[in-house]
Amino acid sequence: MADLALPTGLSRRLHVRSPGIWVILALLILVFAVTAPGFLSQRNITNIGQQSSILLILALPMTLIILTEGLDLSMGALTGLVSMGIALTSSLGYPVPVAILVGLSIGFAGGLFNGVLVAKLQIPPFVGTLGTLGMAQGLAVVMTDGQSIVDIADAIPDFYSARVLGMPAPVLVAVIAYAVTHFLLYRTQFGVAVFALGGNREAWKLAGGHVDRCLIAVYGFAGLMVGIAGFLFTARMSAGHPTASLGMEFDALAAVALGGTSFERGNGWLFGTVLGVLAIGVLRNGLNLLGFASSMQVVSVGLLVLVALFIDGFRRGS
Amino acid sequence: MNAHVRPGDVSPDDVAIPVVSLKGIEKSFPGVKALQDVSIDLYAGEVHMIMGENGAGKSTLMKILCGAYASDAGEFFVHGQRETLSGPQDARRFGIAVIFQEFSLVPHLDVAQNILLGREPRGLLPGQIDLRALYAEAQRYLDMLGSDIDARTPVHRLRVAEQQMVEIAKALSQDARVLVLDEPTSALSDREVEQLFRVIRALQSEGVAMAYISHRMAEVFELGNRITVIRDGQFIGTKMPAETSPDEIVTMMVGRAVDMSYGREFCKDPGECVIELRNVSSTNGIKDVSLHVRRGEIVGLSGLVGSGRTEVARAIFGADAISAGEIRYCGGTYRGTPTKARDLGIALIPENRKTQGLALARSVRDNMLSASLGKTFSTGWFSPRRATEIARSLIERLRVATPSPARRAGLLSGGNQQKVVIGKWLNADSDLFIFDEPTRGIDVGAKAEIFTLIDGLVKQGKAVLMISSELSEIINVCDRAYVMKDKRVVGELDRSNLRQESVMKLAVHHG
Amino acid sequence: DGERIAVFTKNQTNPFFQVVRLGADNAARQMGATVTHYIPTRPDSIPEQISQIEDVTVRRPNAVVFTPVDFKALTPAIRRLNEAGIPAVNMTDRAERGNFVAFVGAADYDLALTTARYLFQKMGGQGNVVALEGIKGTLVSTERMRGFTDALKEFPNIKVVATQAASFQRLAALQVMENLIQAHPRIEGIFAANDAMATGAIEALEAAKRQSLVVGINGTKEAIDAIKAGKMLASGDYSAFLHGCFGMMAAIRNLRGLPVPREIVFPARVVDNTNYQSLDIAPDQMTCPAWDSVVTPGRS
Amino acid sequence: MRFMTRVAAGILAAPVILRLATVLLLCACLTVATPNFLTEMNILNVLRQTALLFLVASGLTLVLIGGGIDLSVGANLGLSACVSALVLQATGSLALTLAAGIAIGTLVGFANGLLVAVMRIPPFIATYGMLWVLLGITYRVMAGESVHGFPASFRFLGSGHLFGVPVPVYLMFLFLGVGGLFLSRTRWGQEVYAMGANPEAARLSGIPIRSRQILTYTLSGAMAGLAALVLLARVNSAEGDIGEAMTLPAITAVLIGGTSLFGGLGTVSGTFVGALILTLVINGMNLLSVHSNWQPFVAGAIVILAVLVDRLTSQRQS
Ligand SMILES: Nc1ncnc2c1ncn2[C@@H]1O[C@H](COP(=O)(O)OP(=O)(O)OP(=O)(O)O)[C@@H](O)[C@H]1O
Ligand SMILES: Nc1ncnc2c1ncn2[C@@H]1O[C@H](COP(=O)(O)OP(=O)(O)OP(=O)(O)O)[C@@H](O)[C@H]1O
Ligand SMILES: [Mg+2]
Ligand SMILES: [Mg+2]
Repeated sequence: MADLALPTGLSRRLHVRSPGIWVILALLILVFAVTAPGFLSQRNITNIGQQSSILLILALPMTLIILTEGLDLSMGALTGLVSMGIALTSSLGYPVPVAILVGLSIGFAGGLFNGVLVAKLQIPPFVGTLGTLGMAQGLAVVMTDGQSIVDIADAIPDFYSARVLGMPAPVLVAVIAYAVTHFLLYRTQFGVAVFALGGNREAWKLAGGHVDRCLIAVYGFAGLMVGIAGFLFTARMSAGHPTASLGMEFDALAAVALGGTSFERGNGWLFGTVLGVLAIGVLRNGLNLLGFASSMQVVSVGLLVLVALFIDGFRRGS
Repeated sequence: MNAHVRPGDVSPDDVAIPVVSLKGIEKSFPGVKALQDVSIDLYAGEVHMIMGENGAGKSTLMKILCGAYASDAGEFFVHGQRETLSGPQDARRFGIAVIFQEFSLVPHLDVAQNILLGREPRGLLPGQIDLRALYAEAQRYLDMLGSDIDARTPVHRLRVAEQQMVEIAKALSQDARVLVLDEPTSALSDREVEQLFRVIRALQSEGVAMAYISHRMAEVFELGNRITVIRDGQFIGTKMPAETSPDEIVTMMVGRAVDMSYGREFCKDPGECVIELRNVSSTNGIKDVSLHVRRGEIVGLSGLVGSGRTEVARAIFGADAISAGEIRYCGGTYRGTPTKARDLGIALIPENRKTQGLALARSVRDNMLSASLGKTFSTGWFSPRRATEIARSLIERLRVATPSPARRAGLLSGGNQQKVVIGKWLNADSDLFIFDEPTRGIDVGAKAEIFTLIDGLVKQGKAVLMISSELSEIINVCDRAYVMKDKRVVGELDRSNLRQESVMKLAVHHG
Repeated sequence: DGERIAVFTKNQTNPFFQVVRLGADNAARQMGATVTHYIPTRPDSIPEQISQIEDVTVRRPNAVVFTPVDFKALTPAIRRLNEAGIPAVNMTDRAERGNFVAFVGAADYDLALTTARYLFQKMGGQGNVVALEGIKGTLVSTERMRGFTDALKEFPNIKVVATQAASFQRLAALQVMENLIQAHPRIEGIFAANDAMATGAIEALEAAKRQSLVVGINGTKEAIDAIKAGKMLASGDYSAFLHGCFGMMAAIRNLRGLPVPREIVFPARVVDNTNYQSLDIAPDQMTCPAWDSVVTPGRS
Repeated sequence: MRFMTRVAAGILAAPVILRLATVLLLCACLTVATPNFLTEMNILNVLRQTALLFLVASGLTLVLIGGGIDLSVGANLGLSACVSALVLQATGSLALTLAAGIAIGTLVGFANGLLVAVMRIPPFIATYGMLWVLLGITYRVMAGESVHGFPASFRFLGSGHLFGVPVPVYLMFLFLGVGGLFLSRTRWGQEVYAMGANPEAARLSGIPIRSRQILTYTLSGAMAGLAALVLLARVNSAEGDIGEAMTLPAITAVLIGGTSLFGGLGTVSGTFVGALILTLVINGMNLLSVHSNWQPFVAGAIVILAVLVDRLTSQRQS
């Protein structure tokens, strides 16, 4: 807690926790810098940043949800629904801010729905969000019979390649998303609630905390972030697509796990998630630059996850 | 507060108005009538002891007082004013704070955040926490307790005793007018107990009303201004310490007289050596430990909390790996896993029954059989009927208060849960029993039963190693004892010099 | 030595694209170029293919042969490619926008129209049909279903009793058909938007001991075997191998300054038990035909 | 009289009975809604489709009861199917094919067990990593090709009939019995429950939890291998993505069947009913010609409803 405020806190977090991901990330960068031509070029670094931004925006709230001993399997499907909502609104001629608002609302509504399932109806998160996954995917497909929507305002795709403050706009959005999430998790009562919900829910209740309200807030926050991710996703494809984002929740989960957040007892580390996302991004990018056989790329994603967690597990064990 | 009430001077017919009172409280859980028409008053400046057997309903009553449970019937008064109590928030509003029997700490938050959980000082932005104020304030309460814990340490890194201190600081920080302590000393060693008592006395002189649940008779008489006894969910009576005796209290609790001296015939000639540790160090931190236990004797393992007694037990049982030295079991070298230890006939009754002893979601029957499945069903076929029969006979033998063997273990009271863990190992028919704090949170009646049981075990020629933080138990029960300090064995005492002073001298001052 | 060509296909699971890749490899070998294949790790993943294109613009191959996983959503990625000045040939699935040296492929609509027409004729112009759609929203599925629908208009006595999606998959088609067989006692014809679904449907029919005329599209090995065995009526030949061959040749010829037409579209052809022989060879035994034998100068 | 009411209450309270009631209700609705539902053919049909799902899900039930999860069952099934297809094609030997399928499945399951039990990687992540490793290997092995056209002797396993009943249905009932007996009537089953309910307590009771964990994953892998053979024999063709669509339905079936994600609770018969419900829903939608766009939505809603009903009824009980 109060990590970045305190040098000792900072060092404790950086060195003691989950060194696995640091090792892996450093190794990956080193190997690719030597073997892959153009890996360290500015253009390529921009690529990695842009490619990782959407995943990070999903992985951040996923970290919070996992800290509450929850899970959100619906993120990918909801991103698709948001993307369709934004594209449809825009294609109907409404201005871009309206489209964004629609997207955020859809994401938020989906998140709240998850929150209600988990908190009020007490359905285990895995099952509840699995249900939401199906429903969101179904709705997104029904909207246009599975077609993507392309006639959207140019401003949306332009945002993806725009640069603000010398940074690609999606990267900037991701950085802001991190800052906000970090603040929420480590500096507010909301963050205390997140840790307490996973660490000792009973204690939180006895301290007069609202379990339901907090859970709904966490999932609702995730929904908002899905709204943002959905917008970036639409911008990236210049189109609304109902199913292209399916499965992204698992990438987000992998990133969170890579970053050293445990699935139990509210034990986690937000910055680790950033590292996890980067590791996945760097790996895929580097292998592409090397022209690695695709089937081996598939294997390597799995190995990355296994090795990083093995290193951490090994450390924990000894 | 009430100027005419001095600490310790309260009597029921005093003119003073109780700070809080509960009247005619009823509470049922499915299948159990936990409380029936129980009333209790708490006056400013008094320490009101609540006593009763395991499962008598003490914790339930206190949970109702602090709003964690809603009562089925009954009334609640604050300063004579009738109020409703619909949740923990209400209780806080009335200045009621609790130190729970089970810890209510969040492992990955730090000490300060735990102390002020839910009441963090606000910063400028909505929901923001003023970290500076948070740490300053938390530190204040830690200082008050005379504790040297760093407010920034994550709670999961603290030792049990330290966690208990945080728990107490947390209650203190609520500036409560009523403080409920549910077995606060069961995880503390004598030194920390002393510290806690100092705090309690200070609070008492400030006029805080306290309800204090304990199974330790000594502290009941040391601290208590009044003693209320509950049996089977019913109010039995309230006594002033000066007017009663431990024996009377026990009779009230149990409904019959119980011999509390734990007097037993000490073992004169123990049999062959069952277990022997030679210069054992473990990955978990014990250093160069040598000890042995022979058939027919109860060997105590004493020391302060954190001295490494649990680690010795775990090393013997194979739960932690050994990094140096040798363990000999029945004459042969052995180094193993819990499975191997069990198969060789070693039993470990662990110190934390909820996390290490029981599967709380499973039935009493299933828990009781979990250590002896292979032995009981050697063909591999499991017979539910046979299992139920065995469980029933164990329930009877240990007098476990449960409506049926099918009841979920998590629904039993703490003491009865402990009996289930013991039952599980009785059925495994072991040769060496290691009891780690077997009487933690257990009522006097059950305690006597457990010691009778342990005595019965050694009479059958079994060997017992018993860890206890209650010196009186070590002294009254054991044939021999080792004392540990800083993860090492610092001394061995036999019956002739097994006395309070000699143990304390070794445990605290040695080296 | 030789040009470095990056080939993008949609997935590593559909045999169709494997044949396409073999065609591309074969052509590249003949012309002395080296090939790197880019295939999304998750089948048909749009974001992954976008990333792969972005990464390829860093690696800068001499040319790209490109099958978009989605005909619309890859537009910005194609723009990146164009901006980087890497010439690209569009293969198999037509991308909606973007500058390409050429398009090489077949017309899904024509193929479906011809194949469906063939089916309806063999049914004698009357009876019940079931249509099995592919993955919703893909251009391939949409175009093929459009072809099917248009063919239907020519046969007023043919009745569509069910249209179900089976996502181009065999098991899905099998289970959908098993269920549909229960609901519909008479099914004279089955139109599947690809061969995998057609063979799945055949399994269901055989298990239920029912008879129907089944057509699929693609002309894969599996369909040819079924046609040979008399279980399947016909398949629309999608000329996968030729896509690969000519996509690659077009890219290399363009780099070498040789003329390349803007469009190379293989004619729609239905394969049945009279003409399957030309396709009845293992794909790795096939060789690309000469450029001029297929592409006549001046054709566009 | 009192005895009778108690028996009746006991039966009604049994979770499996409740779920069976759901099945009957579903069937009643379908019977009314479509004349084709209650035909012998269709019932066998539903059972055959259930069988495949059940075979995968039954093994998974063990893993979940033991407190784990296996996200790699689908990929395992895919690899087993592909390898045995290649073996069959290459050797034509039925015995070798069967051995290959079961052996691959079992080996992969064993590897999962090692990752979880020995390398101490959290199961969710370990099996997710394994999923990618398996997919990569499958893609490599298949090299984008398909293998099809198997001899009738092999296809008997998937599409054959005995006394008019499909062979997979026999397998389903066989393993329904075997699985049920294993869990409730053997000491190993009891140990799996104990391990799932509290691994630390189980370990300190002398239950060798590492080997029990390995056992559950291995059995689950073996079932996936068996299911792979049945699937292969049924669809008569193998491609790289053959197992892809199996994982989530299998997990869903287990969860609808009342097995807890947190371990220690669940039955194989529950899983059977869960698989039946899922299959009935899809079958019903096909029979009613529900547009396939709506199928994910309906499936999602069913998942939520099933678990909700389950939770409400089990709450009334306690
Ligand atoms: N949440 C619950 N659900 C069902 N039964 C409960 C619950 N909590 C307590 N009980 C039952 O209520 C009775 C009283 O339990 P309680 O915890 O108040 O006992 P206690 O006096 O505190 O015992 P101990 O000294 O062992 O802590 C016991 O029979 C217990 O099994
Ligand atoms: N600093 C620590 N961080 C994490 N765990 C600890 C720490 N200190 C002790 N523990 C563990 O917490 C458990 C209980 O600690 P406790 O304070 O009772 O120590 P102990 O050595 O077991 O003492 P005792 O002599 O009372 O058995 C033990 O299993 C111990 O390994
Ligand atoms: Mg209690
Ligand atoms: Mg201890």
